[in-house]
Amino acid sequence: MVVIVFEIFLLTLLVITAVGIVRSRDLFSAVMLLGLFSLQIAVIFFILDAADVALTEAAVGAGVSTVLLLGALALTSDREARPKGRRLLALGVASITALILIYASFDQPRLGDPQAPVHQHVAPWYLEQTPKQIDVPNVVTAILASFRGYDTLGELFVIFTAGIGVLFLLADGSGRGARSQLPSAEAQGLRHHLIPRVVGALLVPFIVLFGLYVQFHGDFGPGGGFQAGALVSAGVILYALIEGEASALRVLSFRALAGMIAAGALLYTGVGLAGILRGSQFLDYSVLLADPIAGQHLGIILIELGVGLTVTGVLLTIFHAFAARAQKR
Amino acid sequence: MELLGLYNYWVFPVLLMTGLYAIMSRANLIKKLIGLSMFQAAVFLLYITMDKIEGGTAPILQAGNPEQLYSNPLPQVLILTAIVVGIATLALGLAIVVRISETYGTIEEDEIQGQDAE
Amino acid sequence: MTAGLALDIGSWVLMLAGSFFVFVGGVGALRMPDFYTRMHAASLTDTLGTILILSGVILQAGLTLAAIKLAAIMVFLLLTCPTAAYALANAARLSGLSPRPEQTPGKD
Amino acid sequence: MYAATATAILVTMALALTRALLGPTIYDRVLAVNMFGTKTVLLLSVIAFLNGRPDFLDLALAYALINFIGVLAVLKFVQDYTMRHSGEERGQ
Amino acid sequence: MSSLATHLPVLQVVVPLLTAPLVFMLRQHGLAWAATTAASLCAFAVAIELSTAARGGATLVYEVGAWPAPYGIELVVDAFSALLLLMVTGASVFALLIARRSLEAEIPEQRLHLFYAAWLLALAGLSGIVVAGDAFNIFVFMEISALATYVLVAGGPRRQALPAVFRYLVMGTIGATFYLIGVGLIYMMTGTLNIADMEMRIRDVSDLRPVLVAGGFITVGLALKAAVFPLHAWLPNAYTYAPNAVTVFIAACSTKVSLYVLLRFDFVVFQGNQAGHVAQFAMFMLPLAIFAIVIASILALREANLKRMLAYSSVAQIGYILFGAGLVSATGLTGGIAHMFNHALAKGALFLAVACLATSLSATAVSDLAGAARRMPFTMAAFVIAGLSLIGIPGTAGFIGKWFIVVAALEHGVAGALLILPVLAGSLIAVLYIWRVVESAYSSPAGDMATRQEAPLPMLATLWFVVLLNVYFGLQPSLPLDLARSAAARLLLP
Repeated sequence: MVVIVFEIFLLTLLVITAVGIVRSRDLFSAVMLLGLFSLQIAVIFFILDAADVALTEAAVGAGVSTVLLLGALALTSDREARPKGRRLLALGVASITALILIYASFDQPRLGDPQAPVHQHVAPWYLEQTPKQIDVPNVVTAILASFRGYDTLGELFVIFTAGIGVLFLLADGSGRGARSQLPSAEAQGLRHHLIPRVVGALLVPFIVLFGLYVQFHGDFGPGGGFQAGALVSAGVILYALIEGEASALRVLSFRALAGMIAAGALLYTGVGLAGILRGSQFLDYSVLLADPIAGQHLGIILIELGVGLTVTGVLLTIFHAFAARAQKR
Repeated sequence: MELLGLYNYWVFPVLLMTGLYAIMSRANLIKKLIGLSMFQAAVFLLYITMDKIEGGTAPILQAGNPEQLYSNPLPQVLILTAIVVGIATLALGLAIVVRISETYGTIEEDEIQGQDAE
Repeated sequence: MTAGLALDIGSWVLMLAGSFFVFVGGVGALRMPDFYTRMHAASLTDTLGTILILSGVILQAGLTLAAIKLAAIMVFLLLTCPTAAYALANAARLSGLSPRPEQTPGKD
Repeated sequence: MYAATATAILVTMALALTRALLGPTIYDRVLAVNMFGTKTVLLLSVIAFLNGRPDFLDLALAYALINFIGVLAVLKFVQDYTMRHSGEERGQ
Repeated sequence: MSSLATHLPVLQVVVPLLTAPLVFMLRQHGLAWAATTAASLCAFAVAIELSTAARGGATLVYEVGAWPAPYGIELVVDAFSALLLLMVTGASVFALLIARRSLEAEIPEQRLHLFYAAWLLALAGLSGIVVAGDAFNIFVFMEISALATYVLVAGGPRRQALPAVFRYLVMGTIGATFYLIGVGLIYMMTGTLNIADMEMRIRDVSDLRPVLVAGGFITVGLALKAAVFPLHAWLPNAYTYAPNAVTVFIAACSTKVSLYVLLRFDFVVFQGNQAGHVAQFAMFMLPLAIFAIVIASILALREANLKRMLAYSSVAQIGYILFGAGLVSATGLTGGIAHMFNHALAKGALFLAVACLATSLSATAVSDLAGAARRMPFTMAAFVIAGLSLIGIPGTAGFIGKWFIVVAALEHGVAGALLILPVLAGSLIAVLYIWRVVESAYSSPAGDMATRQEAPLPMLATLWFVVLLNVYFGLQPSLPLDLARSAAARLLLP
């Protein structure tokens, strides 16, 4: 119960942060506050028993999106002009919509109410059937990868589309230009800072290792392909930050990243089609092996790997695309 | 105390509309994207709030504890997907903003419109 | 049971002390007059508070996988916190932010 | 006991947030963000025990790591920025 | 291949989805185009196969992953979705046939393979929305199609494409998020995400406030994505500055797919479950539809830019579709749904003609078209026929839907007779704005405009094929009408 009080406290902080973000005219501060916003909301998710979501939100919201926003700020400007007009209209629309939603809330089930409809119909089935049909402890992974694997396929292609879009908009000719560039002073990263460099270099392998652990431990604990992809790319981004983007590109070139993106997408779709070829439905893993449960395990490992590959590839491609753009300046 | 159980559902619209307010009232394109991120994050809160069950724990089954209640895993799966959608939208939006800044030299909406009107 | 009780008391003392330092650090970061003093307050207590709290929790966890993970977190924070603090102070100094309080720029 | 520790950490988080909102310099904000991140890691560890699910400590580790990368990214940004705008004074 | 036939609903989505990473890896843009077109043709063939089945009255259900329905994700293809699938895949095929020439002029060669990959993703996303039987799955595929469409529009040759696409992105995301909030509220009250299951379970809770609010959010969110009248601000510029081939594709189908989801939700999930929903729907939608028809038509009339004029006309046509739906009768819905298909044909043909014009004219303004008919007689002739179809002249496809809508309105007696006034006014204004183009194009040429310089033959052939389809479906409207009739019957099922 006391945890719920913490949650309420954090929610209040969250509202304060949100207002701070809107009011701040310095975009750089707004970005950092957005990082704090993500951390807070991630802790709230953790308190609300959504461990997987908390991990993802922290990795994505506080990690990846902060890095991306900073990359974009470096390419544009970090001051906001004095806002003009339309504030009353915005305030009006926002207040009315908020009031409608608050009005709706009075018929909603209370937080944690075990009688709520969400806990009655579909959810118990998942909790009951997962041990029998898929047999992994993490029900979130079971639903994500198998029961609603088609959604996750869609999710993979959403991130794939974003990767294509950023490449289309920012890179000239799928990265050929970026590789030929000599590392300029800026691309050196934080090289001349000795201590961060040593500590960072020490940490990078552990971060990547941890990412792989999250990837393959996703059946048992919080984690999975997406979180792992975000963590591994965070590790490589750290490497790029301390050693410069050029060094990071030497390890994983644009071409290799593109290969990872396509391989992941093809792997996932291929596993789905294998279900059809073996005489069942699309994305049915039970038929992959003689034993349906073993088949499910194999399918889940493979598609999580596909997700991990594509996510790592896309996030790093996006990061490098922004960085390469900055060097061209 | 009964009403306190709805606190999450009140914070959700407030956050949502703070985001929408930022999108509508600010001319700066990056600020709009930041508002959009908050707007989406608020929806995550709506979904995750409903997964909570009193006395429950995260839906990672514990062997040898068959009586344990677990929170609803389904909204969590949905929100995992929605988070990915959010970051994908943000990345694409930022790429567009960078291109706008390069071609127009500004990221303020009114100045861009001013340039196009000429 | 006495050993267990001693362990409990030990971990409570550690955690309480840790909480105290963490809190003091927070107050310091808020109340100190300029960036460098704030940083001084924050980073030192951060590290100490972290060690104390995490050690307290480790004592509670006993010899389990959780304790190892906690130790890993502790080592990680011990490495990164001072590094981040150093890099931050360094960046601030290089950018020309003066350590003398009377010259700190005004509010945003 | 965990609850008391968690409360202290939460209050400190609120203080750090205040500092992040007040500024005044960019470095103050970075400092506050870093502090906030560390406190999040601690809070997560403590709550994991409070809820009796110590297997979720992975999350705390991940947070610690992401926090560090975030701070370094911010610093790199500030450094590049001051390099590019070396004439202008940064940090107001 | 009877075993393969059962997998058609999922193949509809998977074929373009699987081709996208392959195209992404192909660096040679000719090959990328060929692969994209091949995948599109496959998808078109699948859609034809599915619509044949649906015309026979079958509803195909596919359980992805072999998990039973409310737990796993279900794909459903009935008459309504089959009609939409035909539109989406057909638009993609015809747009791609002209895309090769048209895009080479607009997009740097080394980025073309990325562009085609995005095209396939847009196709897969739109098809995915149409076949989905699960509310959240619709959201996922909506985002795939939306993100891919942003990329496609951002490929436009002029710099105004970028602010246009940014606005599209922000408004599209708000729309999708509103939809997500609505789905979340329904899920909160019913505990299910499957649309068919929702329809059953919502009965017990239909009077509770969250469900009412959910209805509002879903309708507003989708209306934003469908550019329903006051929420259409993103559409004109997005259509105007997109590459020509892209305009053909998205103008023909993307807003209609959102409308399809909107009708599905409002009629299947909320209708008959919520007391007074019919009246509410009509009360909100009819005025919006009428405003859309009148105001957007007038805006189109005042617009100088040819593509933007046609874009405003699209907003007006969405008004017609909503008008038909807002009458909440079998005839009205049939008319509205048939008009989706017919308008896709007419507007597709018009934008194809614009793409052909662009091959040898640099003009974007209606007034600069002088002499175009002399320079490109076949293109302009096609434009005229397509324009007649847009206006709704008997004998063309555009007539059928409007006729049904008028008949449906007259079923309501005197009030209905008053209601059709704006519909007729819209058509009259359409005559005027199409006439403006024709007058300008057939006026005497200036300078070198007199020399004949037609669009390349493959483009012209595609254009004329679609124009003839307009005539064919005007004289022989049984395919869209059959599908629209059974779709309307399904939507009105209590």
